[in-house]
Amino acid sequence: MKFSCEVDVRHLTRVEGHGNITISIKNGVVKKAQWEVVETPRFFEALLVGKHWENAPYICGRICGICSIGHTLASIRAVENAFGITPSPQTANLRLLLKHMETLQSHILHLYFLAAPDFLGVGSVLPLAKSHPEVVQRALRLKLLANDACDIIGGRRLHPTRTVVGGFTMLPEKGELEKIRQRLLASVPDLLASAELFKTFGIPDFSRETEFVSLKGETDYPFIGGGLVSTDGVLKKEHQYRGMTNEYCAEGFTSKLSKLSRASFAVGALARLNNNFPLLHPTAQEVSKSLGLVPVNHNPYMCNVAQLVECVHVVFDSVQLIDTLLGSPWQEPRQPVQAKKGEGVGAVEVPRGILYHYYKFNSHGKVIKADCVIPTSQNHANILHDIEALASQYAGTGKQDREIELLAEMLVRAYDPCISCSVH
Amino acid sequence: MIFKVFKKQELARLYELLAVNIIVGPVNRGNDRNSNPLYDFDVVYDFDELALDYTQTMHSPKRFVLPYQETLSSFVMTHDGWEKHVDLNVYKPLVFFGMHACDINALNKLDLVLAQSTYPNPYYMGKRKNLFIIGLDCDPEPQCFCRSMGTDSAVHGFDLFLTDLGNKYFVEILSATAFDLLSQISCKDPSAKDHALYKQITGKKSKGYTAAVETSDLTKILDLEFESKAWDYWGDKCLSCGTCANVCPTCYCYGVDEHIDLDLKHAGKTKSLHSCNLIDFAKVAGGHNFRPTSASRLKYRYYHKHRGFVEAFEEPLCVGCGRCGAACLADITPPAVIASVRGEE
Amino acid sequence: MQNKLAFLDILEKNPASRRKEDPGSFEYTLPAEITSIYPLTATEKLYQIQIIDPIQRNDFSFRPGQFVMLELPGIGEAPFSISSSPVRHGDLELCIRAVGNFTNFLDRVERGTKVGVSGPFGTHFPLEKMQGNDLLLIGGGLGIVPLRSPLLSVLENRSRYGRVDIMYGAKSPAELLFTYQYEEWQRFDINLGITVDRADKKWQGRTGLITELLKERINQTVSLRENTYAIVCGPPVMFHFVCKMLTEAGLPMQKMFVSLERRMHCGRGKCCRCNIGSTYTCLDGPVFDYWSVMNLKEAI
Amino acid sequence: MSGQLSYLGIPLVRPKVGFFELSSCEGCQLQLLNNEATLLDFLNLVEIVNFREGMSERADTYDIAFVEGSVTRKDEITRLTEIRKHAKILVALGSCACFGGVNQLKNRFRDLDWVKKEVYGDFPIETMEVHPLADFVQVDLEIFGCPIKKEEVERIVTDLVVGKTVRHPEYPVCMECKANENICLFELGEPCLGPVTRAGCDAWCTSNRRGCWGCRGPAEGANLNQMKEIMHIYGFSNEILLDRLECFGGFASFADTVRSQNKKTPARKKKS
Repeated sequence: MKFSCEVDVRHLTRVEGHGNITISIKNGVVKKAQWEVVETPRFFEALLVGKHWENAPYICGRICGICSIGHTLASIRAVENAFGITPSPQTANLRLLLKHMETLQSHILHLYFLAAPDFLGVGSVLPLAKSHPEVVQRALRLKLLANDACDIIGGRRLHPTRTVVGGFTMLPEKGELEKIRQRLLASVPDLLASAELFKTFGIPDFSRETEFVSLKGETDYPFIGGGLVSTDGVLKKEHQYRGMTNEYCAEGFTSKLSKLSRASFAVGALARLNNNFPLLHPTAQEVSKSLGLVPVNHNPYMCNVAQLVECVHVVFDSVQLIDTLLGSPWQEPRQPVQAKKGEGVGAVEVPRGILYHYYKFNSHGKVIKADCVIPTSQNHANILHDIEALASQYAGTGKQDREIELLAEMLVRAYDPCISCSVH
Repeated sequence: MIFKVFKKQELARLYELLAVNIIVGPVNRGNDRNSNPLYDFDVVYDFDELALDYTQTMHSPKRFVLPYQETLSSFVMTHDGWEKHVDLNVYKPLVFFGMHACDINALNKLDLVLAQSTYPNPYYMGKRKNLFIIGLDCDPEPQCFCRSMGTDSAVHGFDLFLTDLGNKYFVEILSATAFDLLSQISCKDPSAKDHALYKQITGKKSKGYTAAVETSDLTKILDLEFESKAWDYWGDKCLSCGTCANVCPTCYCYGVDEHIDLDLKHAGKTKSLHSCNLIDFAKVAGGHNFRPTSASRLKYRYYHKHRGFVEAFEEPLCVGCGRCGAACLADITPPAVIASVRGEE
Repeated sequence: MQNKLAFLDILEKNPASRRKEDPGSFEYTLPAEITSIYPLTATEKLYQIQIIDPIQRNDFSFRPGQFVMLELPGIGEAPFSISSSPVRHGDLELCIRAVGNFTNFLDRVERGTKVGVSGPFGTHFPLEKMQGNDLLLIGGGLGIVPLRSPLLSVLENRSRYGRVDIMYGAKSPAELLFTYQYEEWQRFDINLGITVDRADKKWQGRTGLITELLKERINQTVSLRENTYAIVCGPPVMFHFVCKMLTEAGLPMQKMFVSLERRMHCGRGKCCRCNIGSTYTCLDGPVFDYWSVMNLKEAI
Repeated sequence: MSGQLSYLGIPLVRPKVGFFELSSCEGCQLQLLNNEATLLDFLNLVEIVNFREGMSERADTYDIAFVEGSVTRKDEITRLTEIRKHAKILVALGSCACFGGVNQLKNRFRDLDWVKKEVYGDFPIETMEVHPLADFVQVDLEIFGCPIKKEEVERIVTDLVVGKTVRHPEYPVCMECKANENICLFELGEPCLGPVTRAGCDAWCTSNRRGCWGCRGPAEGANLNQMKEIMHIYGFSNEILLDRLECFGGFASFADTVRSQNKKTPARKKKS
């Protein structure tokens, strides 16, 4: 039996950004189990200071290359809340649709390109193109649909061009929306096939009791704005986000960390699902149950499954949103913006969890203080504690270094961390 | 020439008769920052979409005969070489509903060089020959200097030309197809009163111009003033952005780009309309640039349009629509440039 | 449906009927093959390009001074002066320097590569008019390339011309083109003067500017006014000086011919890249008499 | 993946390609995965040997290194120098790598300590003034844009593989914007850097009615003085102009000039 283990992963692959995993087990005792974030900070919160309000969404969208739509929408919401602007129903629906398509795109990217290679025993999606062409084609099909939809609604799949404070610079062609609707309906078999694929994957058996934080849905599964909730029973308003995140700095992390009722908490697809399961589309609920995911689930690896369930949900919800949008004539795309002194928070559920942007403006509409709390930074402490627990669970089980390394890597990947985003 | 008149409401019927074809016409594109309406040409699907009382469109109608980008040919690699495929990209006739005289004359000018010269351009000719043009009279706008260019009325290059006489249209008919078409709507020969009204309206139009270009001896003056400081003045302003050429109804110069597909099995050749104001327009393969300064390029533009083309075809390559000046963010307008080169300021 | 407009297919798509005025000639290229590649210097190669179809090859006729467009799919299309004799028809020789995108790629291809040829395009040197006269063929650098076709044509009909002088200058001996043919040319009673700007160790010929060669030639004659024609090819700065000197020596401007270089895209007077005022280098040139060049702003 | 590549009879080497990122959002790399329709052809054309965001395998030599992001910390200089050593061709991928990108906005503050304190309080954190790659290593090719345009990357990679000269448009965005028959944003009352920004994006933003912010840097011979004049004529303040000019770093030196004329905002620290 093997009772010692050394795992040292520098710049973990198939994640966004730079992070290291270190595990050291000596004679069955965990000496060290670490998750480090070494990403270079870019200081977005400082960059904005002194800038005119219209810069905020434009610059802050560039915090992240994967969830740039989410950042842009959170930023816009923060500005609109500060100025007392309520988006029109048309704008709200289009934004949610755009958000859904980002969720779909990001989840599919994560599930197939970043996570699936582990379950299929390969290093990347490249060999899968040859060994499992139908799987890769399916992934590309779903991703293309989501990306095309983002182009049509937001102007661009990455760093969207049409999304502005007050609404949109331009509206999509109705015919194009209709085409997206048809493609969404046609994608359901692909999603169900994805579910079948994931049933064949051996999700590691690991569990650690965790506090899950997300937006709280009232009538709909929540994505943009609303109340904040935790599985430990904490309830707060959107503007009280600081009380929900309690950011602090720590050694080994260029990202900030968060905590709430316990030493750490988790955000993301699993957290959203754990908190809002009944609000999922019925088909999504069925898929979830069929994959063994019912709330409250404390296995972080199940985040992958939660993402898949959300894909099903957003596809069905998007069809409904398009029906609503097509059901009435286009209104003005954009409402006038009057800058004023004040502060505002925008909370948006991006693929990796709840994202907050906060700005304070002077009377000229210039940023005097900015704060962005990124889901991955909220997850970092939880990832760290999960790795510690994982190391303890497997210390002395005789597993090879490589097996433990893979389990640790898969654990981090399950959170789909967006590290450069978390450092920003 | 055959003239007719018909009541205004007949125009919608004329439209319906032609609606089996693709119809292009002026449409409203919203308002500018001063709440003035903006117009452009586009494919229309309903008579009510047509904005026939349009003021000048932002872009010229040339893209329907001379697209900004056009695939000239494609290539397929074979086991022993390659094959070339040429598609002229012309499949269907197009009805142009409501073209002003300047734009009709612009097509006539393009014909001179693209259709009636050595090596006619078949991509252009195919589209041009398959146009059915209904012209429409207009009122002079502040930027219009078509009268100076002799293009304020169109004498050929259309099928029908409509002049608004208030409650009816006065129609010039130039083609048998147009004549046949008019026989299907309620149409009359013009009365003496109609003639008088027509003359009164066209006469009034000719007095409405505020912009003008003095063209007498212009070819010689441009030669004499080749080293004029005026070119440097305008060159300093010029953004070398190509906007003037892109909105111009008569600019036709282009560049060619070749691309190879990612599979290395296919390739293609695309033509894009360019502008002689672009910085690398006169750069040759070795890197030498024959016109490195914006002033030299701007000057060349005026040379080509108002001297070179006149020498070759006895008319300028300009219809005085004024779009270039209206679109130029640096406010460079032909009347101002030519006046300053002539030393009239 | 009677109002559906008839589609007018104005185009004859039959490539066999290819004539100058045939619209189909636009974008139509003759399939050809590179049959040999012969390196001349470090940067120039002589390409033998043969139109594949024998009938098309034989039908291909050009006049010295004209150019063809070569096409390689996905790489581009570029104009090249024909360097071979017109009697060889569509079995062309092109001397090409690897200097831009197209020529750099051409530099890498092997014998047997298929290319597209279109043309011939442009104006030519009026050799018929020159018959019975003395000729000055003056070339600087790559200027020898457009000069070679008229030269070969003159050699083939040597008896029809009077005294023939070739003056050719290059930067260095290593850059001299067609060195293997100088002896052959001289056999035809030709005065061949070659000069380089900078000699190397082996060089035994002249050094100095081509204008010095020309000065000597001019000094041998009382006047060039009566029975002399000149063809001058080379960089603009060179033919500017040469033509000035010739003018001063009495040679009328309309008896001097130059070949101009401009960026050509279409070769058919449509893209405007080579346009100078009203003049298209590809249609009205590349061969101009010096009088026309004098009247072109920015030509030199 | 498949056999030997060739084009027109010329055998071609399938280049070993590595993707690397310094300080950035990693969006430009993601754009490559966003090539759903052509991804498989792309993967056939090159051999990806290093792509941390997408694969676990790594190799140490590569023909082409695509480097995204700007240099904002000392260890990145070391990494970049190392990448340069192993790469035949080093490509600066995106505006951060070419000009510093949005990251370089922090250079406009005189005080780096203030910047650190604003975000991290008293927690010690390392950072430095933001630089584009070319400040430290030789950059063979720049691919502009925030984000890059995937079609452009595909074209450039194909050209590199085939051995064609890679050319960027020298003219400004206006050219492509007009060719899309857009309404000029100035007409609609929106500021736009289209007249001076290098084209090649096919007027990506302006076709979506979003004014250009100059992410691709200046066009060749851009007439910046006239740009300033235009902004004033259309009633936009120097600050609005400056917001755009300084956003991605491509116009840094002109932004300096405007800033020095516009005393309200903090002046950029002079480069030593």
